[in-house]
Amino acid sequence: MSLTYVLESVLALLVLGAAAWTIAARSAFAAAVGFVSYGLLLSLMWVQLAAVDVALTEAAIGGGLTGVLLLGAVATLRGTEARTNRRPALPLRVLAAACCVLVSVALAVVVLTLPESGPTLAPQAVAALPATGVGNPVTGVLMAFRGFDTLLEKVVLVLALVGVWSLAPDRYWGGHPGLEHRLPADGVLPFFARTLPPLGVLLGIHLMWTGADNPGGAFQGGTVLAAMWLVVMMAGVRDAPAIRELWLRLSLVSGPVVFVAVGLAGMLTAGAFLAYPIAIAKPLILLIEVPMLLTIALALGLLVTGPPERTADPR
Amino acid sequence: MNPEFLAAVAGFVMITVVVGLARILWGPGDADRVMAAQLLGTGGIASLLLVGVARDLPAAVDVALTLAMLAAFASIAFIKGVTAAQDEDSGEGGGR
Amino acid sequence: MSALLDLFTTIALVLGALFFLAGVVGLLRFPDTLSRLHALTKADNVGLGLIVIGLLPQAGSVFAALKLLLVWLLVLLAASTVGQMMARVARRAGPPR
Amino acid sequence: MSTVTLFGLCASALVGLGLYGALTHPQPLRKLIAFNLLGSGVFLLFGVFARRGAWQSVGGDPVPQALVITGIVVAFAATALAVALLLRLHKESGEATLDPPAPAGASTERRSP
Repeated sequence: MSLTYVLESVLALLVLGAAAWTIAARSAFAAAVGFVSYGLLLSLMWVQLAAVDVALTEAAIGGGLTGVLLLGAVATLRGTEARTNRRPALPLRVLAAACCVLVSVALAVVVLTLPESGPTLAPQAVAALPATGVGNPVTGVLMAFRGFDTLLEKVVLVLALVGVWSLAPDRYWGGHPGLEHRLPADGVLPFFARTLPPLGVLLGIHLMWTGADNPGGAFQGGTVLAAMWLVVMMAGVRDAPAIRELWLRLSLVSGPVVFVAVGLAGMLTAGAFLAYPIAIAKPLILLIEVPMLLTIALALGLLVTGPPERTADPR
Repeated sequence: MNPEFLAAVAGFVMITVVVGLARILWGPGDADRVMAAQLLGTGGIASLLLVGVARDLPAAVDVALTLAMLAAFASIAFIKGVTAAQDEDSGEGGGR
Repeated sequence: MSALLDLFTTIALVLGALFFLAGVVGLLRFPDTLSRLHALTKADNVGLGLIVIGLLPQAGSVFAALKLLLVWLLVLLAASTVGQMMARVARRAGPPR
Repeated sequence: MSTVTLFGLCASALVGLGLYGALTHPQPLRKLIAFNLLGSGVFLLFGVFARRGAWQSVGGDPVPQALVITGIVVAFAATALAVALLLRLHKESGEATLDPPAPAGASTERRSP
């Protein structure tokens, strides 16, 4: 029993503790703080599972963006919290708890009965990797072997954003999302919002670029860029753009559009939709990843800011 | 460098910081809760760096950088949420 | 030389861990929000700082070492901003509790 | 018991916890948080299965890892849409739930101060 093992047991207990706190906390604010802590601990767990790509995604989205999204909602709904407290009757709760324990036990039995090493696609992925020109198998899966999933996932992001926008009252359609943040230009927060984003943009692009051979990729990079954009908006340094802006809409769809275009070109040059000619596979993957980074950053940022709440007319 | 020692320091920092999470439970103010969460963030970053060196995972530094970036971002959002609630309570509009 | 560097790492890491411990003790034991904030910043700035400095000799390359320093720099920047804003929140929330 | 099994058990417990919260919490926002917990438990199970597929220098099967990355992003998009719906409901009705308003004093639970 090594020290590392003790460390991992402690980590598992912490994750469970943070999750239990998130469920049991009395105030929604405390639950949201708990959820952010939980996301952070979970990303440590992903590092222990040797899935650093996932750890990056979880750190960026699980703790960061989801946390901020929830906090915004908690702040708005604060007034209704005390009124919305009718829990199901005790017998029903006991029944629900019993069912949940049953689900957990069933999953635990599955985990315990599985052999120590399972079937894997890792050899196939590694064997086929040289053809893609990238060195990180996860990026290879995302961008080449299962490129179709990634393409559809971009479409889901854009569709979710259209869904959020469609919740705007008619008079605000095409306007600026979210509330206006007005702050004195020389305060602490605007200073922070001018200092951090250059570093953050650097990190976002670094994550995208290094994703070809090391853990990282367009998702993780895009999320960091989205977070930096949100800092700038929250500090009132720049207002959120009106959603009717043409540049915004074009940039939003640029990721899926370039992906589909490359995919269609693959039908002519490599014989199948989303197939890349081997000689130029890596440049093609980069060509897709750059607009993808833009789409992810914009879509994630705008998903957090929410539907338009102000008209697009100049103030 | 002995990886066991690095892992031990990582574990120690993690456990200390988690004890500090009791402040999320106790409060009393929202500021105290945010502080505990921020401490957890810093402790998590520290142990991630340690584990990265101990297990020879250079990419762990990238995770730590991302965590640092996003933790800063989340703390700002926490505080904006708290100040908004304060403004509502005290009836002041806008401002910080 | 490498034994000397390892000794340096050991000392810095132990000191850093102690600062984390001190910060948490302060966070739990200090009577009001503002002094708790004071304790927290010690763990944030000095604790992480010592751990980063301790890990520098083990980083392997100059680039990796620079990234380690960047992590610290980021946390410093965030902690100082958040510390300011948190103190403001605590002050507006009323007299020290 | 190996690390992988330990994390697998942790993931199973997370699924149960999240499910319980999603079933019993009265506030939709809290249900949403609980649902996210449930989802991350499922993702973690994927990670555990991926880790079992470690091969030579590759720390785990890359296919489930890539699926989880896609899953996390999609889960975020769904959460954002749900939060937007909830906030719109609040704007329209002033309430954060579809339940009929509680009759005075009917609540069995202690109200938060």
